[in-house]
Amino acid sequence: MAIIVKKPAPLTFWERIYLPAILKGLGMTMRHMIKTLAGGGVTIRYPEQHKRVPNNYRALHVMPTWEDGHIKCVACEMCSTVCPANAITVHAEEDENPEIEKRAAFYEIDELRCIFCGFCEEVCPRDAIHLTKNYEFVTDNREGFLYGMDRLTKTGRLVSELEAKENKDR
Amino acid sequence: MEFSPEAMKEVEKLLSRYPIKEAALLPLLHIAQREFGHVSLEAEAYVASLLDLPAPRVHGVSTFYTMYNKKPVGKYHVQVCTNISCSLMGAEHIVKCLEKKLGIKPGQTTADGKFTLSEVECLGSCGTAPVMQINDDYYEDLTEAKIDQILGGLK
Amino acid sequence: MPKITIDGIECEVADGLNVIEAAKTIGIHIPHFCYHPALSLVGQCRMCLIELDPIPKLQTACSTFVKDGMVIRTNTEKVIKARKAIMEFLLINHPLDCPECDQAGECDLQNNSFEFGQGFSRFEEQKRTYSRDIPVGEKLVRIQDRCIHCTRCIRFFREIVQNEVMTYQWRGNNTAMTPLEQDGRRLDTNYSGNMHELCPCGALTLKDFRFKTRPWNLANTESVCPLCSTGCNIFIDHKQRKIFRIRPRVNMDVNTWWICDFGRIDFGYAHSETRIAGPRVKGADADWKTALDTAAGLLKTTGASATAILCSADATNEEALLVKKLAAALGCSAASLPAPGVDPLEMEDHLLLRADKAANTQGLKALGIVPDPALADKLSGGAIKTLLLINPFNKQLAAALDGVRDAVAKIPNLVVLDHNETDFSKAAAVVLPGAVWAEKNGTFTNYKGLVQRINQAFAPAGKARGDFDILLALAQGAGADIACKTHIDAYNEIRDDLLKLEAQIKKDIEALQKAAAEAEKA
Amino acid sequence: MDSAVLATVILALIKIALILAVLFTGVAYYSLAERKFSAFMQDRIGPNRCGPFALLQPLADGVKFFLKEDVIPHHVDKVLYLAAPAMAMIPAMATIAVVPFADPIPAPASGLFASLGQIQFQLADINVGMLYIFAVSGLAVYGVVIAGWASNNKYALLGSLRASAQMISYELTLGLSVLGVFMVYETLQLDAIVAAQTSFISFLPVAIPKWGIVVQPLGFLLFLIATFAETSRLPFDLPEGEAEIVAGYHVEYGSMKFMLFMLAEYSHMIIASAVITCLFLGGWNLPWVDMSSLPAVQRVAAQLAVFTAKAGFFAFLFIWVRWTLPRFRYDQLMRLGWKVLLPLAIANLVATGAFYVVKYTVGIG
Repeated sequence: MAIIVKKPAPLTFWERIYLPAILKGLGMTMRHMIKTLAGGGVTIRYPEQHKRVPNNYRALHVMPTWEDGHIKCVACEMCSTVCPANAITVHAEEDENPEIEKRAAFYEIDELRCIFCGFCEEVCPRDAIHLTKNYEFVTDNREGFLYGMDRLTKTGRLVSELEAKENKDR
Repeated sequence: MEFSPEAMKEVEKLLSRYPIKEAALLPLLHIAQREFGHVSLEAEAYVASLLDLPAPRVHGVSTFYTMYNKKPVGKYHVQVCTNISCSLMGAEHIVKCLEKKLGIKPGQTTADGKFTLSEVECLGSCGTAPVMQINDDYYEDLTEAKIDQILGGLK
Repeated sequence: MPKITIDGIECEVADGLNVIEAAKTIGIHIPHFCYHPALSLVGQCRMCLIELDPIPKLQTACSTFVKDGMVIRTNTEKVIKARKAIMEFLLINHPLDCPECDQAGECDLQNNSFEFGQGFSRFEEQKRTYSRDIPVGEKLVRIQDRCIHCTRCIRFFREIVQNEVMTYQWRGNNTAMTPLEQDGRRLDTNYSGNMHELCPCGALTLKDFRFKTRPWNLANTESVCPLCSTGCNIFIDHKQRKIFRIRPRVNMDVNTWWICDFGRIDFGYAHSETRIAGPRVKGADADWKTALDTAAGLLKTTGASATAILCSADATNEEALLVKKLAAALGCSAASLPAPGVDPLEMEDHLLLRADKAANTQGLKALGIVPDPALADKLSGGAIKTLLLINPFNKQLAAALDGVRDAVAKIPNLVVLDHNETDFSKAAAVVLPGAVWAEKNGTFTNYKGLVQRINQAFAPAGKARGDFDILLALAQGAGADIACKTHIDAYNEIRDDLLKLEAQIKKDIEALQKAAAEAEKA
Repeated sequence: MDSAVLATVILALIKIALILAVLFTGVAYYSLAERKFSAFMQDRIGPNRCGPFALLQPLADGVKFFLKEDVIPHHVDKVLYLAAPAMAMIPAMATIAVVPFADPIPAPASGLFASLGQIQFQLADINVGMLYIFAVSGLAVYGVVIAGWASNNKYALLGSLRASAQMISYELTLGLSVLGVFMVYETLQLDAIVAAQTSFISFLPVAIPKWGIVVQPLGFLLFLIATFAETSRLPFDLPEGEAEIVAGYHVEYGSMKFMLFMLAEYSHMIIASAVITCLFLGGWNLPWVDMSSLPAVQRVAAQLAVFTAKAGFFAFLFIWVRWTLPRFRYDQLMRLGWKVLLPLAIANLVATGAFYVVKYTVGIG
């Protein structure tokens, strides 16, 4: 059975001289220009303005601490177990406080490996890790993306700054 | 730490009554409590040696039963029932009165070593609640006035 | 052989089994906490409740023994409801701190609460708690809050260790398992470590393993303990080429459910700082080719009468075969040295530990590598100019060499094959870094002739190589024509010898037992 | 020296200085405008960092180009490589010489320029103005071709080959399409053409200005399309073709040399806009508006404004078309040039000629 290739319909005269189509195209670009000039542009002035990210946006992690500064993490290794990117390394140690018993001696997230799936946050039984909306943490070296406990406990500050900025932009 | 000769006689009588020595554990602990005032860890070990038992097993038994005093008690061990019937009939008030009179909380012993106050479970005399037991004697249908009278008689 | 019906499945099971074991034979798991096949029955956790026709009330499976015609149901609504009720009671006081708990991941309570627990608690009062500094010995960590009062620990100490030291304390809600160290009873027996597996919740965990890693991160390699001639079956739990713990592997012929704490904890030498870093020739680092060539050359220099091979009984049967072939090629003798006064059958305690602190004395014997009492004299007399010393780190060989330590160190052509540094390796002309047992494949023959396989858990550390490969290279360097290139070939070659030995030992042991029985009668 | 000659020379120098200053500034801001309008057409904002409305952006660009390292790749033909940007730039600048911007004003009554009689807003009023433009702008292709050759790079060479073929093809249409205009206005001088467009079409009842776009609509269209091709603007930017030949002939150029190419391209566009304005849109005049009665300075200012507005529209058209139409394929380009535009241009020429034959024989208008 022969395969019949459907040929496009021959162009009409007006289509063949292109000019109406060109004018139509010019009209479209002009429409966009006028719309943008009237304030309908989609870009934002990034460093000054911030995009409003959705509430479930997932970016840099934070490890919340108790009021006394003690880390909430008990090093149960659920996050490192569930992590599909193997980005989390945890080592546990004995806490001086017998009520807490176990805490993380070493906790590190390789943000370059992280795929920001949020599983660690979901699996954490102690609410000891969250993904913030802070997506501004680029550096120029790989080590800079290794977030240990000392840095992870402090990224929370950046979150509030970011949210303040967002509120200002609104 | 050793039993008196009379107690030893009793022990021998008890041991002869059972096919295995372990069966005599409860009565022996009672004897120990009578002899030494309370069942200390040493007393447990002594009883264990009499029965050829490991001391931990004796410890398990003696701590299980509340009638064995694990700590020294005063001359008069005042045990107030605070179980349901007695509580309904005002046992808590009785305990308060005793606390006030003796100046101690339940579980404590007076400074002169005379009285120990305890809250205990059912003493099996619900018909005459509230009830307390001082050493081996029951005092029933207690009121505040009766307590004064009873304690006064003991001093 | 009673015929019973479990959940509608008719089956025939062995006599004298209880329902838990009977159900296990047809693959039905009945959850339980207090029951353990090695321990006496107490039937107190109530988790194993089952329906038994025609009894109206639920029965405990652990204390119900099979009878012909029994009809058992383990998955009815009534049973499930009962299990859920039991779990709810057990979880009233259990802290549910699985994130912190070392047992998480291999915890009966956790597993059963996944199946029968509920996601919330109706218990609104304060949970009872205990102080955390309750003494429990050097090897264990005890969190009494987590205890579910199964009394396995009490029964283990009473019945298996025969050293009753744990007991209940108080009653009802306040019940606590407590050790009472009196009259010379100590918690730190050589078997306390077994609590780690025995405890069905996280109340007793191993201090040595505490917080090291999570059990689900570990790979489990089946192996055999090398620390004495009992040859307990073990799991090597390891991660990233590092042993994290040793667990017993059930083998009713050898170690039943237990291992001793030496075997459990003494694996540090596999990762110690004294592991020999790489091959050395005359104290200087060398590459493997140089070292092996030099060693093979040295072994041939002084002639058969002045050459000897001394091998510890930690070598596998396959390595022993190569040792024998190497000796044949060199024309010299291969021997082990007798540890002073060690009888391979002698026990050091009533349970598992044996006086013979080498894994494969019997295997070496089967291959003809036997203690040579004359060798010590030859060594001290200076008759031996060339010595291949295999694994002098082994305690037993080290003890046997104690008297001739200086003489051996002075041997000019001393070749040492070992995994950890010793005085001998420091004095040796050539040092060949070998593997520890977790790093090699092979078989050990235990005290009663049982040949047991050890599996390689991970590759030898650093530049070390498997002893089998090293010996193979040495033997080939010495001119031997060796057909068996792998440990499996080697095993096939010696299988008959080993089996013969096993039969022989069995006969010997029976004879000994008979003699002992007769002596007792007389 | 004769004072008239001196005055002419000085005036020419002043004009050169002024025109170049305006041209360069225009080019600079034209590039900014292109970026801005591109952004707007794509719903973006565009440059907004340098100064208010990014007005300092051209300056920043210039500074950047000046400060960039002047790299000469080792594999290039050095002499030609260095000459090519200049060869692209010089014709672009030279073309502006004959473009008029406004009516002449009378010279000051006294002083140096009195002898000149009037001051023209045009650098060189030569009687072959349009021919000059064709001639000089035709040279611009040399810069491109030589750049491509000298770069010793296959992409650059492909770009320059495309450029030369494209320019030759479209120059024909460019020249032929404008012949009709010359026929109508009967001159080659741009200022004369502009002046001729102030009148109205004689034979029609309503007053319709005699603009080139009215009398030569097809010629205008062809000229416009050919202009796009000549300036290598989209949809005819095959010499650059970022997507397939990575910027084409100037791929090996950086810093100031690259800037010269850019300057040339944008100068071309500005001059083309000016030329189209002169030829087809009545130059600086507005129909029905008589600016000649105004005082000289105001009149010039008004005319310059009108001229700038008209040219500016075409300059904007360049940008506008760029973001509307996609690039032609090479064969499409050639087919369009040779098989469509050229026959149309010839037809237009013949039709115009026929019209005048009829007009003069029959005597319409």
